[in-house]
Parts: sequence; structure tokens; C-alpha cells
Amino acid sequence: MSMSPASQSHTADLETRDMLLNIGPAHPAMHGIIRIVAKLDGERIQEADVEIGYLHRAFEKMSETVDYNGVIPYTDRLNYVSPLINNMGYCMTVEKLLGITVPERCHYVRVILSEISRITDHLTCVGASAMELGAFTVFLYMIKAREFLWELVEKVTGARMTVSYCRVGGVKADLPEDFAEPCRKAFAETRKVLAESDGLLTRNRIFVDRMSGTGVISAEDAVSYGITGPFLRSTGADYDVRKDCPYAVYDRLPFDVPVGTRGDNMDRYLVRMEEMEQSMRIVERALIDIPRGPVQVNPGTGHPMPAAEMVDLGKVGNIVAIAGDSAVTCPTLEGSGRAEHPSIATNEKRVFLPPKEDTYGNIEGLMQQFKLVMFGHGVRPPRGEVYFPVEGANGELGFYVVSDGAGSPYRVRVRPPCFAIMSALSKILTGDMIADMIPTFGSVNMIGGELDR
Amino acid sequence: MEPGKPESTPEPEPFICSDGPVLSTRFKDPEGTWFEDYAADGGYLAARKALTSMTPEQVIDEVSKARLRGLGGAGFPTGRKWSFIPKQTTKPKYLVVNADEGEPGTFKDRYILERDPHALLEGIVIAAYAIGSHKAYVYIRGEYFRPAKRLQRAIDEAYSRSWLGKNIQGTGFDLDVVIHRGAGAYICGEETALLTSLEGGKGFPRIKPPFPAISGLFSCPTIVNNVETLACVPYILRHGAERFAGMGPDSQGGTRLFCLSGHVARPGVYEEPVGMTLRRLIERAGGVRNGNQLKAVIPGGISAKILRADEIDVAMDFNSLMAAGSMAGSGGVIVMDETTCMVEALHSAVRFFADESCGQCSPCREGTGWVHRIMRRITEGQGRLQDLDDLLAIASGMEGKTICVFADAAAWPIQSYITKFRAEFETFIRSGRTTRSLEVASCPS
Amino acid sequence: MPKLSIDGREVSVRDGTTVIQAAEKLGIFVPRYCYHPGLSIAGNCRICLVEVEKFPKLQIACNTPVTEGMVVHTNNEKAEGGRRVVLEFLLANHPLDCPVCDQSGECDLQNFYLNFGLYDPRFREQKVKKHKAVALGPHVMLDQERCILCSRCVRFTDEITKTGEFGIFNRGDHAELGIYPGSELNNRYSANVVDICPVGALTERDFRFKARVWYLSSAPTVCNGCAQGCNMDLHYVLDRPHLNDGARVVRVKPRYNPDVNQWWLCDEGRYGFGWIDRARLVKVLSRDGEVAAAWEQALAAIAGALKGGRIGVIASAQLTNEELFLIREIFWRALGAQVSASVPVKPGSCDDFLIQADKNPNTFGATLLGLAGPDAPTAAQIVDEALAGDLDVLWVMDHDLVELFGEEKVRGLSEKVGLFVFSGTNENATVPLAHWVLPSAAYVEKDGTFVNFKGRVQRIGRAFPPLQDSREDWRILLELAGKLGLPLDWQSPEKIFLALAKAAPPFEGLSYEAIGAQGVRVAVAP
Amino acid sequence: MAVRVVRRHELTFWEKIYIPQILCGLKITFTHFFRNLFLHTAHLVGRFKNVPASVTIQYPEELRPLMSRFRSRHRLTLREDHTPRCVGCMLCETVCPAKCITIVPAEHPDPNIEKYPIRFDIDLGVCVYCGYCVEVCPEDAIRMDTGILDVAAYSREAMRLDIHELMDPGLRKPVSRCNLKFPHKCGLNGGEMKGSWDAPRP
Amino acid sequence: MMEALVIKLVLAGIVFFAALNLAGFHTWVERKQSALIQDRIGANRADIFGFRLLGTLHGVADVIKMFTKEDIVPAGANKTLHTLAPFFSVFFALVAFAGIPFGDRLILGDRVIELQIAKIDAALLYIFAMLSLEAYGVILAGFASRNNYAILGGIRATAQLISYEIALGMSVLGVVMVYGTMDLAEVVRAQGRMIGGWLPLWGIVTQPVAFFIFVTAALAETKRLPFDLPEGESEIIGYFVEYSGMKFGMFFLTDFLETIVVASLSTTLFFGGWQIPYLMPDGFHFPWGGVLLVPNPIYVLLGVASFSIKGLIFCFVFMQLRWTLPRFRYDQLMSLGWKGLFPIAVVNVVVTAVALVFFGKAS
Repeated sequence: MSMSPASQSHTADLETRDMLLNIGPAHPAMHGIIRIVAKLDGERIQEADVEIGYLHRAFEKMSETVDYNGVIPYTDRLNYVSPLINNMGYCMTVEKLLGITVPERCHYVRVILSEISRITDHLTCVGASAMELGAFTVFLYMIKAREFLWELVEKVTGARMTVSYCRVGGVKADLPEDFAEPCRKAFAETRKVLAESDGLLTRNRIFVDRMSGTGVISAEDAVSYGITGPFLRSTGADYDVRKDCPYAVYDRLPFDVPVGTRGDNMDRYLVRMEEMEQSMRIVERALIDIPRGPVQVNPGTGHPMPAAEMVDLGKVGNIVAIAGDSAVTCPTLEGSGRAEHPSIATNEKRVFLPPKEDTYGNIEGLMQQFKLVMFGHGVRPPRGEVYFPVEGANGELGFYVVSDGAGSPYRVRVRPPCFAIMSALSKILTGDMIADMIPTFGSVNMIGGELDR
Repeated sequence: MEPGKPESTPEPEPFICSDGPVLSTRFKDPEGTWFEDYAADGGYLAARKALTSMTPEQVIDEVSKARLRGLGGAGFPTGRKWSFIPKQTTKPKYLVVNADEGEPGTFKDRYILERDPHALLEGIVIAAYAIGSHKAYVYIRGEYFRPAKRLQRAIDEAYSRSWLGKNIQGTGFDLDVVIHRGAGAYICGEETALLTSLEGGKGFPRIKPPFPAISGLFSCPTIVNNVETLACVPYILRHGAERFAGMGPDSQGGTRLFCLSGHVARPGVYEEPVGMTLRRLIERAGGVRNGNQLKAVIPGGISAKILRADEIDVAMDFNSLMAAGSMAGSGGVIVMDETTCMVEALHSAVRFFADESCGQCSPCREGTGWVHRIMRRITEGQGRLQDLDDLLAIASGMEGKTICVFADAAAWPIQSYITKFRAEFETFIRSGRTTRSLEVASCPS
Repeated sequence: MPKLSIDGREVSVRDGTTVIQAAEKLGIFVPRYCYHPGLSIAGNCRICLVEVEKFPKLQIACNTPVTEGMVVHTNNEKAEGGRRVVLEFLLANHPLDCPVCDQSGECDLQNFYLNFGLYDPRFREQKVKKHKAVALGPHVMLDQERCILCSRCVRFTDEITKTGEFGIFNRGDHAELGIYPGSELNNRYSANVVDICPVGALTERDFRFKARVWYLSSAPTVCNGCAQGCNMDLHYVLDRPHLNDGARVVRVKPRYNPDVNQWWLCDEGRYGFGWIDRARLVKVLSRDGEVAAAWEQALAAIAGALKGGRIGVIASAQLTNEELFLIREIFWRALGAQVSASVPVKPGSCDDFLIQADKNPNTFGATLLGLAGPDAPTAAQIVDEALAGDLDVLWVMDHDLVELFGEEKVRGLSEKVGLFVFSGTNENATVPLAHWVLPSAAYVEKDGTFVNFKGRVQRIGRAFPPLQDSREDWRILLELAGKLGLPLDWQSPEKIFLALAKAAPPFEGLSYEAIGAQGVRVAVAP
Repeated sequence: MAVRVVRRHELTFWEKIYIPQILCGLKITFTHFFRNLFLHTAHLVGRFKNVPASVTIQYPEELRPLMSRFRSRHRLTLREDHTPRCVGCMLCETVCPAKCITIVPAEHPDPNIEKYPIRFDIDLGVCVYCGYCVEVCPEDAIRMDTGILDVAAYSREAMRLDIHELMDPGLRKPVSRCNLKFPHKCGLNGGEMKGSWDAPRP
Repeated sequence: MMEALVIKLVLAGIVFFAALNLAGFHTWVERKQSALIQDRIGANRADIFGFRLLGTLHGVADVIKMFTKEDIVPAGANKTLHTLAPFFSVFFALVAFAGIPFGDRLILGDRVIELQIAKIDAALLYIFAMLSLEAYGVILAGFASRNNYAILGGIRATAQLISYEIALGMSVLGVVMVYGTMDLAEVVRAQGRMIGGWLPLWGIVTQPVAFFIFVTAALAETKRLPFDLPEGESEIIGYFVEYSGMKFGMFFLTDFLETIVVASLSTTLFFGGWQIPYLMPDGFHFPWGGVLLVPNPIYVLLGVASFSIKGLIFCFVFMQLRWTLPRFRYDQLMSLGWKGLFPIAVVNVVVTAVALVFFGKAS
């Protein structure tokens, strides 16, 4: 690709001996989970043999051993930089299998958190690429911005990475009441950081030289490799699941799909930088459009009481004292109470846990809770199989779930976006210099968790 | 039936009708009408006629023609009921007299048992003859000490006069009558529960089918009749079915003992033709006490649906009342004037049902208790408007889903009180009123 | 044969069938609490309401006899609405006990709520308080609050055991289940009320808090407690050793077999599984029961002694037909040994329902194979011979000879006989006196068949592998045959059984498949 | 609005000769440098304390303010008499995707409580902090609100919290004496604990 | 003679002490400076008796760590060369300091002491020679490690150092031509004069283009970002991939020493070394006419301070660059060196030569 025939003959004339360089898995740029055996002619890569599988944790097999909601913590660990998108993808797949819909607010909540995740993912990807090119400062600025975003995530989900936030049929908790303000602040910080990073990189010739013309792939090749996401869009193809196969409420939110022109690392960098802006745009709009938050179920009558008290009263059958009241639960369960429940979860009792007040305060809720948790009871989609794609940070993240009607999935298959890219990596790398491997590999944004599953 | 009646109001002496054509003719003497007087009044003529000159089929036919209906509350045509007894069976057949008069607002059987027990005995003899039974049980409400004592005296007299026992009056017909005293359960007024109780079990109604006429007491064919129903039988045989039938509308013959209680000037037992309207009946009892405004009437014991003051132009026979959305039931007419608080009235009713549910079928067992607890909460001022809809839903949930009709009986008042006096209930709940004084007793409706 | 339609599907049933049975025939499940096919009909739970066309009200399916042309709907809106409201009533006073209730996981309230209920609860009153955790007898625990008064237990004690301990007391929502004052629920079938209790009101004291039911795995088997051969399901837990004191078998539940035990199981059989996990022999022991040895070594030594020796085998009617058949082939046919499975056991108690006096599950099988019965020698004869010094090798399977013949005699045996082999599952007084002790697998650890006292051959299934070093008897015998050079090359009980079916006339033409889950009658008891 | 091609201008001459862009970059880094230098200095003399000079948090002295929903180490909530609220329903043990919870229940003398755990272990070395246990607990008996993050130990065994540590989050290993009020005899006080994970399998 | 030796030894001691400590101090500066740039706090945990001293003790801790770490020589490596390489590196880096004048003549009584360890006429050449030799350390390390990465690093280093030395040399040529000497002390003195009486005649004024080329090439010599290709820690890890303990520490130290050398050299060549504008050996002579006389020791000390401060500022700027820029690629580096810097340097020499013809030498 970047190698002219002249240079090839030139090297051939020299009759240099090829060097076989084993890069990774214990290599700083290989994340410890990938190995590339490169045949080098000087600094040029003649052949690259990409070997994956170092982070294989049998996600798909493990999924078959747990119930449908038990898979969710595993999905956190697919693309661990943007776990919320994985959560969402998996849950929407199972919901499709079950044939249930979730409330609109729940969709919005999922979209908002997905987009925040997408930003964190791109920040990590761009930052890490820059760091591997030596621009450590940019990396730390981006990580700083990611920190602000993760605080948002933590505020909503109770964890930064291993969020386990979505549930089949809804999400664990509603957005906190004061979510818009910190979100605005975090975005302001993020924008500042993006501007600074832009200043440090985009027009810097060293960076541009490193990125331009390296890791080039044509749109045709990208499509035939099944590449999706920013990597595909950098080649000029405008495929984006959110646009082409809209899910949740993406069809109602305004955003652009940035595409590149040459399909090189620089394009991918630019596409990602632009996508972050677009994601912020989505979130900002979604926060305006999102249907109204929790409605008090029983205005005036219910008052909050400690969960323990509620349990004790329920235990002695004093339902009259607790009915309609809201429970002050463990703070980690904030946002999942009776008031929020209708807006964050489907009203399908066979799928979603009841609000804690029902668990504590009436036998029906308690039984529902037990039935959904006990082995062999739980969520039981009908026999069938579905595939559902969402736009992950790296491209189309698809889940294919087969149900045999039992409490655990019969089969869960993930279509991880970076898997397709990794298969093309060898081709992309060949002919580039060894140093180009770094930005190219960085722009793949390979995440071992989802690659090896 | 009215709860929370102020202590100061003196209990009026009940009026006992003694001029009725059929049932109350011998009610004059509070000490009771005994064999000689009864015989002198033409007593046992009908029985003699039946035993000597009629076949059982003719008796049943006559009763059918008289359009006599079960006056215990259900209103099932008596003749038809008797005809259900299988003819070919080798099992003994039983006649059971339901004298378990537990319906609040009803106290008519008591006067038959106390003042004219031989009318009942004669009816028993005729009925037993008609269905071929040689053993009759009288299941008397446990609280009816005096009636039981007097009935026993009458039975003893009848035995000594050979109107009971072996070979009655030389006709070759044997009949024993045994009194069984209940233990205070309202549900034992339900015929299958009564049978279970009679057998020595806990008073649980039984599932039907099989019906008692096929498999009743001790799994034998059994007819269960109310005291008043049987007390009508001698009149029918003596004066002919036409005369009896002529006293009422097309669907139902004869008269009834109506028990008027509550806020009427002269509460008591009145025998009137079943076609008489409720308004006339109340007027007959002197109208509403103290000249107060009439608010509501329960026409047939508290299980009957309540009628508003503007709905009382209705005849008191089974079909008319059913058409009016209530029921004739046991003939216990409870009159409520404007001082009555319907919420507390309903509370009182549901408390009764919660107490008396046998606890066998889940809807009734849990429903009555649940309703009672809601009503108690409402009367304690802790009600919510939602409760009213809940009550209606619970009531409709109880209705028609149980072995016996107790649950329906418990559901009807709830439904009728709340639908007919909803505004009053809502006001009560909104104001969270917990105490009731006479001055404010008349809840705005 | 009235023909009726249920949910649009036609079915013809016998006269007198109820709607619930007809629906079951079609595979339509109508929820039920009070209805139990083995008991009379009470019709009080009202959950089985269905809509029958032309009837104004919903009818209970359990007590509505089918009539020609009846049209029944079990899942239309009206029927579902009726059910839902009944369930709501049932749950109104139900305590919030799922966390502590052993029934959760197999509780019909839970199941039906999620299958048929799914309403939003409206109950917001004080629940009725009743007695909790009342021990009714040695095996059963009562929680009155959880009881839905379906009266199944009452009818069970009235109709099946005819002991009538249970009664329902009080009225209305204070009605409660109880046993009559002064009595105790201690009849021999008492724990069946736990099985038939659709909710958690009656729970097993033995199983109490041992494990949650959803942890349990289940394997079908046949009780080895007596010659009745009641069908049952063995419930065990392997992956949570912190529960149940590390024992694998947690409980036993009867399995329906119309020809043997119907729905029932006696308490003796139900609680007779303790030995499976306790005091087991798990190592091969050589002389004096002290030195652990390897199987290879033991079998080689035993085979050496068997060749050419005069042999006596006291087999056991606890063994499966397959194993008895192997014993017959190896010891009797090939080695000419004296083999007996008729061991003088003190007859246990019995009754006219399920419990048999013969406490061995396979005496009839042994008789059919000629190892017991009039033609076979008795164990006492073999012991006498051995004491007389006429035997070189004595092999005792499972039996505690000390208990049977006294310690002195057995000690004598141990000295007189050249090789005294004991194979069995558990420790007993004979074990220390044997020269070789071979640990064998319990019946739940192996496949095989038993023949019950009525001549019904039934399969026992392997629930889990044998403990530690112990092995199934058939495996021991096959390996021994290999050592002896006998051409027996069946590698599984199933193959052994096929050979057995060929060799023993009563089993002619049978296979495991033909026996099925419920067994097949092969002979008529004498 | 759907597709936007990202702009990509060729570098200008000045950009091509590195220096202006390097100076631009230096401007950004110097801005940060001097701003932070100034702020750090100012902080030393106690000024501008409310403007953070760095995003770093000086863990362990300084803890990151946790969001209220943050899932931290578990604890078992207590009844008023200092016995565990847990009734040993084992829902958490069941739902735990990491299978890190071990519960052994026993009979409680109070029939209204009926059941309680005599053994409740959480192996934090295995735990994934998903919070499912809290979510499914029907008794509000387990919570993840201790704010304890520094779960570290020298051995796998020490990562396993027993009921004492879970009931009293302040407690640290080794727990030598049981000072919690149990209705049963606790293993630590010389009593016997029924059921034991460590017991050899028969 | 003896006395001269003592003086030289003392001077050498002072310079090495200063250089080595400064190198150590550099690790702290690098940490703290990057922290400030990146909104962090930087190393601050090492303490003695609870005193953390803003993290300065981390250098000490590093040294202790490196000395106590296991020294590993890979199997199959050339042990001798593997051991020798770091010494080569650090030795030549240190020796280069000998040629750098860090102050004017100090007059102690009748003794005149040149503040320059080795008074070499062609000090510039000497330093360049030492810096070139230092490449051997890197090459040897890469070669001796028996590791493909190390070899790649070594080769890159070789090519890079050689390539940039050309540009470096060419850029300095202009300065040499302007000041007409290769004696650095003389170069510094030559920069003490003023143009028009107010603008110091520093190298930056006479040779601005050369300055940029020099700094760029010198940075490349130090193998630090954006020219850290021989290390390229995220791509080829570097020539020292197989080094541990203090041997690695020496490479580490060399980096900083080189930075200091380059900073000193830049100061000396382009920023007047120890010169302070308007400060003559006898005192300040301001262009607006003021005169402030200072005694000689003060004057010398001021010069040393001036030199140090200028050098440190250079170090600081180099560091700042390091945290600002990404890394070049090998071919880009080469083309920058050969196609960019070298021609410009040549042109610069030509232009300088022409200019000198017209304006005459600065000296």
C-alpha cells in the first residue's frame, strides 16, 4: 500500500535478511492480550500474523450457565471501556426475544448512558493512541475527561466500569434527579479537553505525518471484512447502526455520522473526535426530550420509611402501615423504588424484579422476587433465536441469543466489532513500518474483552 | 340492624301481627297455641286429609299448584323441590327443617316456633308424607332457647296425640321428629352446612352437585325446608291451592311474615300478601319513626341489596324484588331513616359477615375479612378513596365463586351500599370522621 | 364417552370424569390447590375456576362432571379474571415468608402467581396472625399463617391413613389448620402431607433449612427400604457442600406410580437415606480392616483364592438383579459355589398399605434368579458349613453377620475360613472381622433393577457417582470375572440385564427401555 | 443531517515547518504548567483552595467522594438487638454471578424470624461487585454502602469475609473473639458451628 | 603542577557533582513538571521521617531501588559488552562536561583559574567527539542484548545519532565561523560584546537558524521525545530492554546527563554561556550609562549562576517539549535530518560565510 514498487525492488536488491519480530503479548502496546508476529525487512512489515485469544474467558459458554440477568455482569466485561453499550445491546436482544418493550424513559436513559460510554471509549482510544505515539499529555487530558464522564456513570449506575446497569426489561435505576447539571459540567470539561487535545495533535505535523497514509484500508475491503464503526466510517462508508437500523430512540435524536475519506489512521482519529462531539449532542438533546421523571405513585399518602422497618412490619403482616409508602433502601438501590419503577422497567412481572417496596411490603412482590431469582424459574423467553445489533463504540455490537425455553440462554453469541477489524489487521499492517503498527493498532481500539469474549 | 344505636332510645315493644290469613292467625297468645287450641282451630285436618286421602304425588302437586316458594330466602318452588326426591331409592329419606334463623333482621320463624309450633309440625307431617320420609330433623338456632323448648313441648304433645311416632293416626305412616340445636353459626342456615352440622361435622357447606335431594343428610336423599314454608303447607291442603296462590302474584302464592325493624314506628312481624309493596309495608308499620325522612331499606335481611327511599314502590315477592335489583330473602325488612350513617351500617354488615364466614372457600374467607378490615379502617378515619373501588372489586371477586351463596350475600350489601351511597362514603373518607354523633349523623348524600 | 371441547380442542372422556381431568388429558393445566387426584374433592380453594358455556357463573373444574357437548374455556378473560381474584384472596393473609419458607421454589402460590396471577396487589390491611413453626409430630412442621386451608392434609389423614389427626378450627379468616388437641401427627405416612401441601404450611422437619429446593438435583429411583419398591425421586445437592452438613442426599420425594405406591411414601422409606452419606466404607481394606489397599491388589488376591477353592457366598437381596445375575454366573455357574441370598432377617413391621415386612427390595428378584427361595441354600447353612471348615472362601455381601449370628460365630468364621471377604456399603460389626473389605456403591450410585414383592421389575437410576473408592457391585464382580478369566464382557448394567433377560425366563424379552420409568410386571407373587 | 465528512485540510507551510505548531502545543502545556504551579503555590499558602490544581486524589489520606449509589464492600445489616437481619433465604447466594457467597442457615428461636445464618461468608476475592445480592435481598439484610474500597489481603483466605466482619465493617482480620450478640453459639467463643465449608466431604 | 592538578580535580569534582546531582534532580523535575502539565501532582510519597520534601526523595529511592535490584544478563548475551555498554554511555556523557566552561576566570590572589575542567582549544570538537562516542554505549547495548528489539533500538540509535550529528556539526559551524574559535571559553567571551552597545552579541542573535537546527539536532542526540526512537517504548521498547538494576539506571542517567550537556552547550553557543548582559569583568556597564562595579569573585559567581540558570531553562524547555510532542517515525526522522536540517544547516553556513565576508568576524 504505502510501499511503492520502486522501494520494494530497492529492498530486494539489498537482499537483507528478514527479521521475525514477536510483538506481544507482553508488549506495552499490545495490552498484554495480543500477539503479532511480524516479519520485518528493516523497519518495514513484510508480513504480520495476528494472534488473538489471550483474554478468552468463555463469555459465551459462561452465559449458558447463568440465567438471563446473570449474563449482564459478564457483558460489562466485554468492552470494558463502554460497558453500558454492551449491557444495552444484550438486554435489548433478550427483550426482543421476549417480545417486550421498555418504557420510553428507560430507552432514553439507556441512550444517554450509551452515548456517554461511547465518549469514554473514544477518549480512551484516541488518548491511548496518542500516548503510544509519545503524546502522553494528551492521553492524560483525555483520561481526565473520561474521569468526569465516569463520575456521571458512577452517579447513575453505582460503578465506573463494571456497571451491571441494564436489566432485561429495563435498567437498574433511574437517572438521579440532578443529573443534567453534572452532565453539562462534565461535557464542558470534555469539550475543553477535546479542544486542547485538538490543539496538541490535529495540526501538529509530527502527529499528522504519523497518522496520515498509515493503516489504510479501502471501503470495499472494509466492508468485505465486515468492519463497522469508526473504522469503517473512516473509509467513507456511512454505515451506522444508529442510523441504518435505528433502535431505542435514536431515530428521534439529531446527530451526524462523521465519515472520513481515505481510510487511514488520521481519518479514524478525526472521525472519533467528531463522534464524541456528536454523542454529546445526542445526550444534550436526549436530556431535553426525555419523558418526565418519576411520578409519585401515591401523592400525599406515601412517606419514606427505612427499609428495615418496612420489612419488619411486613413480616408481622402490618401491611396497612406500609402500603403505599416508599422504602429508604440501601443507597446503591437508589432510583429503583416504586416511584421510579414504572419509568425504568417493563411492567412485565415475569421479567423484571418488583420495586423493593413490593418485595418488602406484599407477598405478591416477594413471590415475584423469588420466582425471578430462583434457579430454573426466572426470566424465560420463549423458544427462538434473535439477533440484535447496537452501535458499539467500535462498531456494530451484535448479540445473538438462542433460547430453548429454559431459564438460561441456550446460546449467546457476540458479534464483537473489533473482531472483524482484527481479522483485517494483518492486511492493513503489511507494508507499513513497524512504528505504524502503533497508531494503526491503536485506531482499531481492540478491546480484549470483547475480541476474545 | 342499626349499629351504634344510642343507648337512650328505648327498645320498642315489637308488634306481632295476629290477623294474617295464613301464618299469624294463632299468634295472639304470647304463651303459644297448644294442641287443643290448634286442633280446635282446624289443626291437623290438613294432615289427616293428606295421610288418608291423598297420595304423596297429589300432595306435591297441590303444593306446586299453590305456588309456594321456599320462604327461607332462596324462593325455590317447594313442590318442585319435593319432587326431586328419587322414587326408587332404597336409602332412607330425610326431612330437615331449617329453623336456624340467623339472618339479621329476621325473626319470623321464632314466632311460629313460639306461638304456633303445631302448624309447623303439621307441615312436617305432610311434607314427610309427601317425600316418603320417616325422620324429620328440626335444626334450631342455638340461641333460640324458648322456641326450642316450646317446639319440644309441641312435639311431645303430638307424640302423645299420635300425630307423631309409629303409625300416625293409624294411617300406617311413621314419623319421628328430632330437634337439633345449633351452636350459633350463621352459616348453618345454609342447607348443606346445616346438613354437615347435623351430621356432627363442622358447619361447612358442601359442594353441589350432588344436591341434598340426591345425597343429603348422611348421604341420603334429603329435603331441607324452612319453618315458614312448612307452616304454610297445612293451610294449602286445608283451603286448597287456589286460595293460597290467589293471595299473591303469578309467580308466588300466599303471604309472608315480614319482619320490620329499624327506624319504623312499630317494628315487628307483619303477615302480608307477598304482592304488597314495600312502601305499603312500611306504612303498615307506622312509617318511619319520629316522622323522619326515609333513607334506605333493606328488603330481605342484611344480605339483600339495599334500596334507596325512591325505590320502595316494589312488590315484596321474590321476582319483583329480584327485578328491582334486590331480593326478598328471609323477609327481614330493615328500615333506615335519615340519621343513619351508611358507612357504619356497611361496617356493621361486613363485620357480621367476616365473623360468620365458615372459612372454607378462599374468596369468602379472605374476602369477608379483608372487606371488614377495610371498612374498619374507613370508620376509624384511615380510609382512602381508592378503598371504595377496592371494596367493589373485592365484592365482585367474592361474588359467584364459592360453594355456597354466603360470599354473594356478603358481596351484595357492599356493592349496593357503595354504589347507591357513594357520595356519602366519599365524604366520610375525605373528612376522616371517626366519631359519630346524632347531630351530624346524617351524612350528606 | 361424553365429548367436550376445552379451549377449542375436543376430547372424549369416560363418564364421570371431571373437567380438570379432561383438561389434563389434553395437556391443559388448570391450577389447583385443594384438588388432588388421590383424595376426595373438596372444591374449596376455587382456583380451578373455568368458564363453562351456558353456565352463568364460573365453575370449579375439579368438581364439574363433563357432559356431552360441554364447551369449556380455561384461559379466556373471564376464567383468568376469576382465578386472579381467587389468588389475590388466597394471598391476602399470606405472610411474607418466602425467605424463610422451605417451600419457596416448589410453592404453588409462587408458581400460580407468576403463571396465572400477575395482578397488582391491593391488599393493604393488617394480616391475620396465627401460629408459626409448630411441630406437629416427628416429621412435620406447621405454619398456620401460610396455610391456605385447602384441606388436602385433612383429607389425607381422613381418607388414606384414616388416622384423622388434622382438623380445621375457627371460622372465617381466622380459620386455621391444626391437629386435634392432645394428638400428634405420628402416623407412618405422616410426611406425605408435606408433599401434598401446595404451599409452605406443612414442611419437613428433617429437610428444614437444609437447602433451598432450587439447589436440588433430582434423580428417579426406587426405595430400597422394603419389598414394596415405592417409586421415588432422590433429591441431592453436590455443588454446595456447606449445606446439609456436606451430605449429598437431602431428601426423598415419592414419585407417582399408579401400580405401586400411587402418590405416597411411608416415613420409614422417606427418611431411610441417611446411610448413603454416613459411615460409608470408602477404601479397600485388607486383613483386619486396617490397611488400605488398592482395588487391583484386592481383586487379584481374591481371585487367586477363589480359583479351585470351596466357596460360599452370602449374597444380598439389597443387590440389583444384574448383580445377582453376575453372582449366579460367576460363583454358582462358573465356580460351583454355594450361593444364598436368603438371609434370616428379623421381619420388620408391616401394614396393609405400603409397608412390607420384608425389608429387602429385591428378594423376589433373587428368588427368580434361584438365589433365594426353597431351592437355594440358606445363609445359615453356608455359615454352618464354613464353621465346619468345609469352605475356603466366604464372601458376605452387605450383611452384618455379627448381628445375625453373633460375634463369636463370626469370629470363628474369620478363623476357620481361608479368605473371608466382605463387600458392602457401610461400616458394621462384621467389617473388622473380614479379611478383605470391598467398599461398594449405594443403590443410588448405580443403575440396575429390583423386583418388588408383587413381581414388578423396576429400574433404579444412578444419581451420582460412588463415593471415593467405592465401586458398584456389578463392576467389582465383572472385574473379578476378568481376573478369573471368565468370558463375561458386559460393560454396563444395561448389557448385563439384556443377558439376564436371555438367561432368566421371567425377564424374557425385557430391556431397560421396555421397563421404562414405571416398571413392568414379570411374575406373580406366590 | 445524517452524514458529515470530517474536514481534513492539507497542512499549511507554517504547519509544515513544525515550529509554529510546536509553539502552539507548548502554549497549551505551558498554560497548564504555570496555572497549576501558581495554584499549587497558592494552595501552600492557603489561597484559592477551592480551585483544584490537579485532578489527582491523594488516596489513602484523601478519599474520592463516592457517589451515593456507589457499590462498596458489603455489610450485613443488624436488628436492634444486634443480630443479623439476614434470614438465610439464600437469594443472594443464588443470584450471585460469581458464586462468592456462602450461607449456612439455622433455626432461630423466635418463630417470627424462624431462620438466620450461622455462617455467612463473602469471598471478596471472587466478588464482582455487581450488587445483585443487594438488589434481590428481600430483607434489606445486605448492603453495599460501607464505602470501604481498600479490600486487600495477603492471602486468599483473608479475602473471605465471615459473618463477623460483615456485620461489623470496622472489624479487621483476624477475628479472635465474637463480640456480636448471636442467639446461637458462635464458633469463635468455643461454641460449635453447625455445618462447615471446610468439613471434608464424606 | 601539583597545585594545578588539585585545582583541576576540584573543578572536575564540582562539575561532576553538579552534573550527577542535576541529573538526579532531573528525574524529580521530569516527574513534577509533567505532573503540572498534566494536572497531576506527581511523585510525592517517598519520605524520610515523614518529610516528603515535595517528592525530591524519589530520586534517592530510585537510586536505592536500582542498586538493590537484581542485575540480569540474558542467556546468550555477550556478557562483557552487555556490562560495558552502560559504562560507555555514562562515561562519555560525563566526560563531555570537561569541555564546557561554566564561568569566567576566577582570580584567587595571583592565581587565575579557568572555570572549565579541560581547557581545550577545540573544546567543541571534543564534546562532539564524546557525544558521538556515547552512541557506542547504545549500539553495544543493543547488540549485546541478544534481543531483536534491542538490536532495532541500537540500529535506530546509530542511524539517528550519526544522521543528526551532521546537522549538529553543520549548525555549529556557523557559530564557529562567527566567533572564529572552537574554544568554548572564547566563544563565550566573544558573546560578551554588544551590537550597537545594547544587544548582546549572543549566538542566538548571530545564528538564529543555526540555533533551531542545533537544538533540534541536539534533542535528537539526547534520544528524548520527540526523538526517542531508539527507546520508542511503546513500539520497540528500546535498546535497553534487557537491562535492569543500576545498569539500566546508567542509561537512564545518561539521558539526563546528555540533556544537561546539550543544554549547557546550547547556552554556551547561543546564549552567551556565563555571560550576563552588560556585566563586564569589572562590573555592570549599562547602555544607559550606569556603572555598577562588582569584585571579581562576585562577578564569577554571577557568571556561574547565569550559566546555570540558562542551562536549567534549556533543560526545562526540553522537558516541556518532551511532554508536548508525539514521536517521529523512523523514516520521517531520517528525512527531517537529511532533507530538512542538513540542507538548511549547509545553507546557513553559506549564508554565514557570505555575511562574514561582508560584515567581518564577530571577534
